[in-house]
This record gives sequence, structure tokens and C-alpha cells, in this order.
Amino acid sequence: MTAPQARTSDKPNPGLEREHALDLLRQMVRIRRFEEKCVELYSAGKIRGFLHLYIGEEAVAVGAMQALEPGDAVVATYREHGHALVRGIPAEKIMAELYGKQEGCSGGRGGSMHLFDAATRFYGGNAIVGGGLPLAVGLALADKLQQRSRVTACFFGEGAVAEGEFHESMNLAALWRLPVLFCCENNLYAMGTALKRSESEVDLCLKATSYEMPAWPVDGMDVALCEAAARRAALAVRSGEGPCFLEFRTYRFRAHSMYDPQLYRTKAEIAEWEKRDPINLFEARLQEQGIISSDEIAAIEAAVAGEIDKSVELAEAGTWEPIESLTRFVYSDRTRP
Amino acid sequence: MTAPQARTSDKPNPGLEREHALDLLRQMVRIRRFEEKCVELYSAGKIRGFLHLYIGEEAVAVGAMQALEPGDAVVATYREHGHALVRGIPAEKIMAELYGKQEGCSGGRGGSMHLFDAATRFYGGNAIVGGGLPLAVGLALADKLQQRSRVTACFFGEGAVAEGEFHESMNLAALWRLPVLFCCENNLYAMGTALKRSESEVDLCLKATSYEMPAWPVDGMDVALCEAAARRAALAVRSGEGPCFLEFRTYRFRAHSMYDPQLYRTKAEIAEWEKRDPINLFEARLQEQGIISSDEIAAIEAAVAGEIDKSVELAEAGTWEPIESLTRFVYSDRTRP
Amino acid sequence: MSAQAKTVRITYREAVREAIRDALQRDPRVFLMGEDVGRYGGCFAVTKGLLEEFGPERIRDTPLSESAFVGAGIGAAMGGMRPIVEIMTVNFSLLALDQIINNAATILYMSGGQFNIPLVIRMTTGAGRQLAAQHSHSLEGWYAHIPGIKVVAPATLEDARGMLWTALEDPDPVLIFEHGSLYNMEGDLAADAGPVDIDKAAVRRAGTDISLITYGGTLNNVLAAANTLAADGVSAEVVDLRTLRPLDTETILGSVARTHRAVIVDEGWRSGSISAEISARIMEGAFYELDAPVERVCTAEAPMPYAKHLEDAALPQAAHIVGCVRLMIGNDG
Amino acid sequence: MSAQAKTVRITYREAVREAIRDALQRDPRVFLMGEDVGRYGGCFAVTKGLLEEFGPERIRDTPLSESAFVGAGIGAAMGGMRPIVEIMTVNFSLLALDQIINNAATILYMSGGQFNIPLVIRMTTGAGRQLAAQHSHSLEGWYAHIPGIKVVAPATLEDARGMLWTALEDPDPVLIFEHGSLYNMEGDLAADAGPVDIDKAAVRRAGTDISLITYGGTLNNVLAAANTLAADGVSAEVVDLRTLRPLDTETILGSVARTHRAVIVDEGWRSGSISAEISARIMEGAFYELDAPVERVCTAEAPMPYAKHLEDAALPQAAHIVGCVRLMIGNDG
Ligand SMILES: Cc1ncc(C[n+]2csc(CCOP(=O)(O)OP(=O)(O)O)c2C)c(N)n1
Ligand SMILES: Cc1ncc(C[n+]2csc(CCOP(=O)(O)OP(=O)(O)O)c2C)c(N)n1
Ligand SMILES: [Mg+2]
Ligand SMILES: [Mg+2]
Repeated sequence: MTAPQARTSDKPNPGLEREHALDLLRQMVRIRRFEEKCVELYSAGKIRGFLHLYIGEEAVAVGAMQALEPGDAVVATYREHGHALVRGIPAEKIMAELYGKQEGCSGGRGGSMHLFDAATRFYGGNAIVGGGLPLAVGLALADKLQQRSRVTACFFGEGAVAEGEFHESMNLAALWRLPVLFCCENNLYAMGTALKRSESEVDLCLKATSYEMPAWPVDGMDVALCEAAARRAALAVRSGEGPCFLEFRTYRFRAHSMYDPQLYRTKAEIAEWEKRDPINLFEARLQEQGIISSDEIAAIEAAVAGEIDKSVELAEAGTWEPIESLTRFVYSDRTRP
Repeated sequence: MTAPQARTSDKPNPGLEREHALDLLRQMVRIRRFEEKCVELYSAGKIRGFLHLYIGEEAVAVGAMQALEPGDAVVATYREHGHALVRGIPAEKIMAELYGKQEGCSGGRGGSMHLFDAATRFYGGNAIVGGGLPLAVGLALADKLQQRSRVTACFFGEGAVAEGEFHESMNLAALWRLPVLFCCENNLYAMGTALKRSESEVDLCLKATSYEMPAWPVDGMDVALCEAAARRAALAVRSGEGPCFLEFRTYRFRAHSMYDPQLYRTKAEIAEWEKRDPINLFEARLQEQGIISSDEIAAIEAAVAGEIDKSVELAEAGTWEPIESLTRFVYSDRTRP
Repeated sequence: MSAQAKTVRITYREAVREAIRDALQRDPRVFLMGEDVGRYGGCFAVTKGLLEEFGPERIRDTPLSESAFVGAGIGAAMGGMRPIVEIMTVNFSLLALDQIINNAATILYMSGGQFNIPLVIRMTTGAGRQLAAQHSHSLEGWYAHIPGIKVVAPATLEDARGMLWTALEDPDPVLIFEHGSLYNMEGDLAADAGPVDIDKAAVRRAGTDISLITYGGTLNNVLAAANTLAADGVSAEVVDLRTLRPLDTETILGSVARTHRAVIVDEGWRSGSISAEISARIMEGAFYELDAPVERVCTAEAPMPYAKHLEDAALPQAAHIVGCVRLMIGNDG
Repeated sequence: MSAQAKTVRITYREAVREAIRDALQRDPRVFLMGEDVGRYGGCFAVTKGLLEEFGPERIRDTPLSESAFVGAGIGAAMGGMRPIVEIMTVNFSLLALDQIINNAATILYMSGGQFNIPLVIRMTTGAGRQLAAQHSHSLEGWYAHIPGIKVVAPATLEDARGMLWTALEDPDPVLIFEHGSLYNMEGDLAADAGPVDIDKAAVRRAGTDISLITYGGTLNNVLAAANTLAADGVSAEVVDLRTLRPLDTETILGSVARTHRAVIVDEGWRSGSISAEISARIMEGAFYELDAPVERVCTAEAPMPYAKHLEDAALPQAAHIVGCVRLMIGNDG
């Protein structure tokens, strides 16, 4: 993962810009190919349980994470492979987790919905809609109480906005001016429920306003805009101005999970959105602007393919936790602090 | 209880107006004297448990209830003696309930926080802050599904606004356009917590707006304004336009409950609000306008005193439920529908 | 029902769906409300097709607001409707627990009998599909602690088809727990299958040497264990509790009086699970009948792990049950 | 502590307050958060004066948002703090149950041991003050079903004073249940009272004829019953569980091995209460020691009524306990 230092857009450094653009692309491609591999492995029975893909939404995690420093924290949902990859959890540790191997980032205990990583302060993977928001508030509270200028980025879907925990967490964060960056991934559906069927007011930024929290919508298919918005918001959050709310407008290209016949939306609607595929859009723009060549794109794809193949190889080679340790970590080993 | 037909303010009927004004005053006085009697009886050990007084807030329940028809429903909180009295539960059944006698409106099982009455569709008395809101949504849903043009009035304190259940209920009511009249009694404190310490945004009507729900603030110390606002809102609700939110700005003159040393506010602040005592204000206005004489006020007081003495007498004479029926009504008697 | 009564081939999922359809057809006061019950067709495809048949007023997709829509179900029941509220899974029901315990379970009592709540709440429960810690709870036994509600767990096609009807006719809140691993179970069901009682446990297999007491998702494992034991010459009686609150103590004690030994099998975590309550009731009601202490086979006391071999190890398998019984029979002094 | 160690006269309320004050002084990572813990002084006056002493950063009044501030406690614990979260009463904890069960109890496990949660949650529990159905729950035994959390119930001044310290040193979430009827209990406490273990049950009174097993708010009733029984010539041993999860089975079985009879007294509703778990463990671990079946004295299975005579009848009183023991001893064949 790269977590570049804050750049000021008024002083462009062409070399850095190019490198950064390539990195954004690479990260999105990593997610896409990783998820595609997951589908394959799910069909093969290597991955089990629920599997939620991030395909179509890559620009959000990739863009938003650019604003984070290594010391910042991330709280995500069950649709978090992308976030985990960008945040810097090695692909093979994620893949091993999906296999249920003890080399996985959660030791094989968590699976797809519960990726955790202390090294990158990745606090899960939460399978309860809205359940991560209070945790993010608490992580931010700890930072504030310890006078650390860190940010906690909290990702959640627009479906979570209907939950009481959303409301309570937004208010608490705003009331106490805590450094939380609320990243709402509005992909228009919560499983099969369209936003307009779950919210009487579909302008989600208005909700943030009712907590006196700054908020703005972002085109979630444009990675550069996602980054810019996240940087702007994170700067405010980090400097102690309190939380911010970003509504990333995006779309999930695939089913909600592996069991979803998608009765609730039309193929035409999906096709319409696929025209705005964040990877295609960004690639095309970079090519147009002469920043990247087809060869370079191919090189990225090749490198990513290599990384993912390797991750599968390592996951395959991974080992099973012995059954004897089934109840280990129900409580801490007593040697802990 | 009187639940007058909707009057149109442009065609005043002086006789009716006067009678109605006297009734408003009478209702407020009934509540005030009832509550004062409760304090006495609590000290005497006749009433036990938690006791929350409505003194200072009388104009809200009295004003708001004018907009209700006999078939409408009411959901309230643990601070609901006033609502119960105005709604028409006989004072002696309320008093008997506070005594824990089986003649009480809840058979002595509920006590002060759980007044219930099927005859007036009074659905409690709820001691969980925010806990009544989903019930009100459901009662309204039942009316809508059965095509009845009824209103469900739901009373709750401003402290409840922080609860997730508030958020979920507001959204659901607005989304489904249900006939709920949300009556927020903003008395500025939730126990010892001032509104500004519990809400990042203290303009409560803005919250309603974030659900696309019409909302307006009301001077909760002026019974006529409370009535006018409630009538306007109830009319909209009843005619199928969906829910409304009213923020009644009021003040509790007494402690939160019987155990509260009121460390969180000053005597001066209380004194300032007492100048706006809703009963004094309304009496003074009626006298100024020559609508009521001192003798009539005295007559009201005398009648109310009689009613309350009588209620105490009947409560004293009431009987205890036999211990053998302790577990009756855990489930319905099987003869029920 | 005559011996030649026609039967249909049906899955548990379809049986539940038929039961809901029936209820909607029978009583205009009935409606179904929950997350993704409509357009999505139900997250386990249970309610597929119902929206098209009954329309969005009676098949109501709700926002992700468990507390509000469960509470709304309570209110609607008091307002004269007969709501079926679906909580997608028991794991999310924790968000609605306040409404269930503080309102649904108490209002009849607190109101001195004035307001009963004819509400049915359905939810999927249980583990076994590698869904990990937050999606694998088995809390139906835990819910059975609460007076004022009834708790049922259909383990068979008959019960999947018939319990809903009875529950809807009950004047008080009934929680129905459907184990997620049962939806694909297929079998023959009487074409005219109708309501079943929800008061009594059922002896699913008669036996003389030991009582295996269970319910819901573990019934099939227990029946499998009983078969294995039969091959060993151990005759196990299998009791399906069916209703976890109120418990049918009579049937339990009756079985123990016949067999003098009992093992309780429960997918709940052992400590404080309903298996403990059953053991305690046997202690109280059949102590002098017992030839050996009652034992329990439950889920390991840990959040559910994702990895399959660990999940399998955590859950009460037929082999665990057989092992437990063999030890017990062997030990019998 | 020497035999002449100085003691102070103190109430349970003050003991809890001193424990919190101590914790705040000892460790800068500790802070207290909850509804009305600050300006109001605590709804049971437990935290009175602490805001003035430690300021609003460390004594944090929260909005009425149980789920968010409990979850924030979990997050803050993972972020390096040592939060004490106060839920005003157990009745409101239902609104935070999702955070407790799905996050606090699972994250260490789900993360493969990476993130522990050193969080303490305190709450008032219990009935007996005519607060009626929604304000009288005794759910600590119910919470004890959940692996991943620890549950303690201080019944004495020593424990009120000492359990918090130990809980704060625990790397995992500990729930402390303080029975509301104990706050005014007054007695002598060693001036230098410090941390106490939270792993072991305590024998509060030695005896030979019967084990009375209880915890928390009912301990005093049980001790009173034991005194009454002593006058009858029945020597009752009183076991205070202290910790409901994990249960100290050893001490329980040890006592039963001495007395051969047991009555469990529990303010929870009988069915599915922790009394059932204890009965089941005695069944499993001391069956052959028993001279009579283990009995239970619990709260009537009803929402709590307001009227005093009914509430008294519903709760486990000393007279009920004495009556139960007498029956049992008389019945002994
Ligand atoms: C509290 C809760 N209720 C229901 C579910 C089942 N569920 C899982 S994902 C999901 C949809 C969530 O939609 P959204 O928040 O928009 O996120 P998305 O899946 O679109 O990324 C639902 C209903 C859950 N996991 N948690
Ligand atoms: C869920 C819940 N949390 C806490 C409490 C304790 N409590 C009772 S009343 C109250 C204050 C509520 O304030 P508000 O809603 O403003 O109503 P008011 O008392 O001012 O009328 C609190 C915190 C409760 N009853 N329910
Ligand atoms: Mg979505
Ligand atoms: Mg208030």
C-alpha cells in the first residue's frame, strides 16, 4: 500500500503525479482481479460462507484511502476486500483468510466478512449493518483523548443509514467533534432494497447536516474525485474540526452476494452504470492525457495477475488451525497487558 | 375529556370559544393539582417507584390533545399523568394505579410509568426512552392498512431524539406516509443532560426535515398556540399527507423524578421559566380579555380539588389484587380472539 | 387425514412459503414485513413470488431498521392487524431486543390485560454454513428465558407448514425460529397439511434406553445418531421439543421415566443454554428415575469460527452425540 | 492486611465511587462514560462529585444513545483507552446488546487474537423498588450465556470496592452488575481495601447440611434464610458466585460434596436463568453426591408488577428459601 503524504494540488510535480496516477490504477485493478478470482474460487468451493464483491466500487476505497496516513484507522463492512487490499494487507493474507487458513489475516477465524489487521490498524470487516460505526466513533475518541491527530475512516453502505446506530454514531461524533471520516458508499441498493424504498429523504448529505456535520456528495466512479474529496475532508478531520461525511455515489456491478438472482434491478440499469466503470474511465483518461500507454496497462495487469496467482498459491499451501485451539482467543491469553 | 370537533378559526363562535377556553384552563389546572397531590402522596409513601411530574408542561398535553378525536391513539412516556388525564382516563383510575390498586387503569400492575387504557386508546406509559415511537408507527400503520383516518399522537422528550429508535421511527413513518403526530416535548433537559450536551444540532425540526417530514416549533407554554399547531398538524396527518413533527418548547418546573437534587441547573433559570407558567399566562390572558372572572377561576379550582380528593378517596378504598393472580396476563386468557 | 391421504414433495423453504401464502389468503389482517421480503424475494428465497401475488401493501420491504419495524409490528398488532414480521436472521434481532422484551413481552401484563399483541416474528437461526461469528448465533433457547413471549422451532416439514397458522391464532407474541440449514430439506408432506399445535413436544422416535432431547436444526443429527446407536443395540428415544417456551415438561419427564437416561442436544452455547433448563427440570422432576446424570452436547463456547473444520468441531455432530451416549451407557454402574 | 487493619464505615454506593475514583487516579487511560454520570451525579448518585474532580473529558455525559456509546467504549478500548462505560440500568442495555454480543464478545476471536477489548461496562440490575416491568430486569445471568465476555456481580462492600480494579486489568470485556437495592447497604470495609479476584466464588457462610448458592442482590436474603435455618438446627453453607461467567464450578461442586444438597437462589426468571446452569453442572459433576434433587428459588415468571405486595410475592424472599429448604430436608428419604 502507498499512503502518500498530502500533496498540494497547486504545486504539481509531474513525475509524482504520474506515478501516483499509475498507483491509483494499479490499486483498482488489484481489487478487480482479486474479486474476479474470488468468484472463481467460490465456484470451486475454495471460498465459502457469504462473499460480497466490490466490483464497480473500486474508485471509492482506492480514492478515499489516499487521504489516510499509516497511523490512521479503518473500519469497514463485509464488502471489504478492496479496502483491505488498498490499506496494505498483503493479498496472500487476505486470500488465505478466505480459504480459512491460519495464515490468513484473521487466522482463518473471520473469513470474507471479517478481515482484521493490527499492522495497518484495520478494525474489520463487520457483518452487522451499521455495527462498525460506533467502533469508529470510539477509535476516534481514543485518538482525541490521547491527543493524537489521527483519522478513523469508517466505510458503510447507504443501507446502513436507516439503522439507529448510524444516527447515534453521527450525533456522538459530531457532538464530541471526533476525528471520524464517514464514508458512505451509496451504491443505490441494500441487497434488493433501492434507496428510495428505504429512506424518505434520499439526499444523504442532508442527514449529516441535521447533525451539523459537513458533508458532500462525490462521484464515486471517478477515482481522482474520490481522492480529492477524501483529502479535503481528512484534512479538516485531522486538524480537529470534527467529523466529515462523504457520500460516494457508486454502483455495485455484481450481485449482492453469491446467492442473489438480482430480481430487483434490470440488466439495462446495470449496463448503463457499467459504462462508467471506474477502471475503464480512469484508464481512458490516462491514455487520452498521454500519461499511460497500453503497454504500461498490460504491465500493470501482468503484475497484478502475478500477485493474485501468488496469493492463491500461498493460500493453497496454507495450513489449518489445529482443532485443539478452537477455543483459543475466546479470551485473551493471560500474558496480555 | 373533551375532544371537540375541528373548529375553523375564521368562523368564531364566541360561546363555544369561551367554553373551550375554560376547558383548556380546567384541564391544565387538573394536571397541576393532580401532580401536586402526587408529591404529597409520594412523601406519605402511598405512591412508590419512580414518579415524574408534568408540572410546567401542562399546556403541551392539553393543547395537543384538542386535535385528537375519540378514535385516535395516544402513546406517551413515563411522564404521562397529564396526557392520561386530558385524554379522558378518569382521575380516580389513574390515582388508583399510582396506589397499585386493582381499580387502577392498569390494574395496579403498571404504576406511574405505565398508565394504559383501552377505552381511550391510550397505549402507555413507556419507561424506555424512545421505546414508544415504534409502537406509534405500528398503530398508524394499522390505521393506514385498514383505511381508517385516525391519528396516532406520540409524545416523547427531546432526550429521546438521540436514540436510534427515534431515527428509525421517523424514517419509517415518513417513508410509508403514516398518520403519526410526533409531539416532541422539548423541556431542555433529559434528566441532568442539557440538550446542547446531547445533540450536535439543537434545532430539532431540522432532524425532521432530514426525513422530509414537515415540522415546526411551538411555544409550549402557550396552550392556545399548542392547540393551534396541533390542529394544523393533525389535519394534515389525518388527511393522509403523512406524519408531522411538532417541537413543543417547554420546561419542567420540578425535578426529573423524586430523587433529583437538580445539580445541573440554577434556581435562577427555573425562576425565569416560572414567569412563563402556562397556567398563570393563560389565566391572566383570559382575565385581561374579560373572558373569565376570579370567581370562575376559583370555581374551577374548587371543582378540580373535589375531583382529586375524590380520586384519592377512591384509591384509598381500592383493593389489592390477590397474590394468586400474580402470573395472570403473562399470556392472554385463552378465550381471547 | 386418511391413510391414503395424498402427499406432495416439498422443501422446508416451500413449506414456510406456503404457510405464509395461506395466512395471507385466509385473513386480510395478515401482512408480512421485513428486510428484502419483497423485491429480493427473501434473503433465503423463502418469500419469493409473494410480492407479485399480494402486492407491496401486504409484502412490505422495510429499511434496515430492526428496532422500528419490529416495534411497528407490535403497534400494528395492537391496532388490529396480524403482522408477520421477518427478522432476516437471529443475529440482527439483537437490534430489536428492546422492543421484544420491553414491549412485546410486557404490555399485556403491564396494562392489566387490556392490550394483547397477536404478533408473529419469524427469523432464521443457527450456524453450519461458514458464516462466522456474527452470523451464526443460535439464540432461540436464550429468548426462551423471557416470559410473555412464546418461542417455537419447527424442525420438520409439518411444523414448518403448520406452526405459523397456530402462531397467528395465538393472542400473544410468538417467535418462530427457522434453522438456516433446514430450508433445503425435502420430503413428503400431506397435501392438506394444516395447523399443528405449538404446545407439545413430540417423540420423533420411540426408544427404551436413553432419551435424546433436542429441537430445530439439530434434530436431524440426533436422529442420525439414534440410528447409529440402534446398530449398536442402543434404543434411543428422540424428543423434539418444538416449543422452547413454554417448555413441555411433561413429555420430557415422561420420556425420561421410560428410559432413565437423557442427553440433551442443543446448538446453543452450553452455559446458560436451554439444555441447562431441561437438565434442571429433569433434576427437579425425575431425579429418582435417573440411572445416570443427564448429559449435554452443545456448541463449543466460542464465537463461531469461519474455517469449516473448526465450525464442524464447534457444532454438535452426530458423532459427538453417539460418543456421549456410549460413554454414558458404558459408565452406568 | 493485619488483624488490626483500620476499617472505614462505607456504603456500597461509596465503595463503587471510591473504586472509580481510584481507577481514574491510577491510570490516565481510564475514563467514565454514560448517561448522567457527570452533571446529574449519576442516576443513583454513585458518580457524584467525580465530574468536579476529573473534568468533562474523563467523566463524559453521553446522549441517550446506548448502542453508540457502548460501541464507542469498545472502539476506545481498542484504541488504547481503558473505558468504564456505565449503562444506567440493565433494562436499557438491551439497546446496546448488538454491540456487546456482536462486537465486544467476538472481535478478539474473529481477529485471530489481534484485537482485545479491555472494556468495563457497569450497570445497575434488579428489582425490588416498585419500578415495574420495564425497569426491573435481572438479566446478568442471561448475559452469562455469551462467550467472550465476563460477568461479575459484586454482592459485598469488598467486591463493590475491589472488582472494578481487577476488571480494568482484565484484557477482555467485563460486565459488572450492581444490584440497585445494595447501594444503601452500609458496613465496615478495610481502609486499604484493594483489588479482589474475579475468578472465584466465595463461601460466605460455612455449613454442613445444605448449600445455598446465590449471587448479587439476593445474597442478603440467602444469609438471612441461613440464619433462620440455623435456629432450626439446619446448617446452611452459603456460596456467593461473584462471577457468573466463567462460573467457578469447582467451588460449587466442592460445597455440594460437603452438604449433599443444594438450593439455588436467583433473581432471574426461573426458566433459562443461571440457576438452571448451576443445577445442570451439579447434575453433571456431583450427581452421585446428591441426597436430594437440587432445587431453585427464582423470580416468578412474569414481568414485574408495580404493586408492592405483588412484587414481593414475585421475588425470592428469605421465607421462600427457608420454605424450600424445609421441604427438601423433610422430604429426604
Ligand atoms: C443489522 C443487519 N441487518 C441486516 C443484515 C443483512 N444484510 C447484509 S448486507 C445488507 C444490505 C446492506 O446494504 P448497504 O448498507 O447499502 O451496503 P452494500 O451491501 O450495498 O454495500 C443486508 C440487509 C445485516 N448484515 N445486518
Ligand atoms: C433507553 C433509556 N435510557 C435511559 C433511561 C433513563 N431515563 C429515564 S428518563 C430519562 C431522561 C429522558 O429525557 P427526555 O426524553 O428529554 O424526557 P423528559 O424526562 O425530559 O420528559 C432518562 C435518561 C430510560 N428510561 N430509557
Ligand atoms: Mg448499498
Ligand atoms: Mg427533556
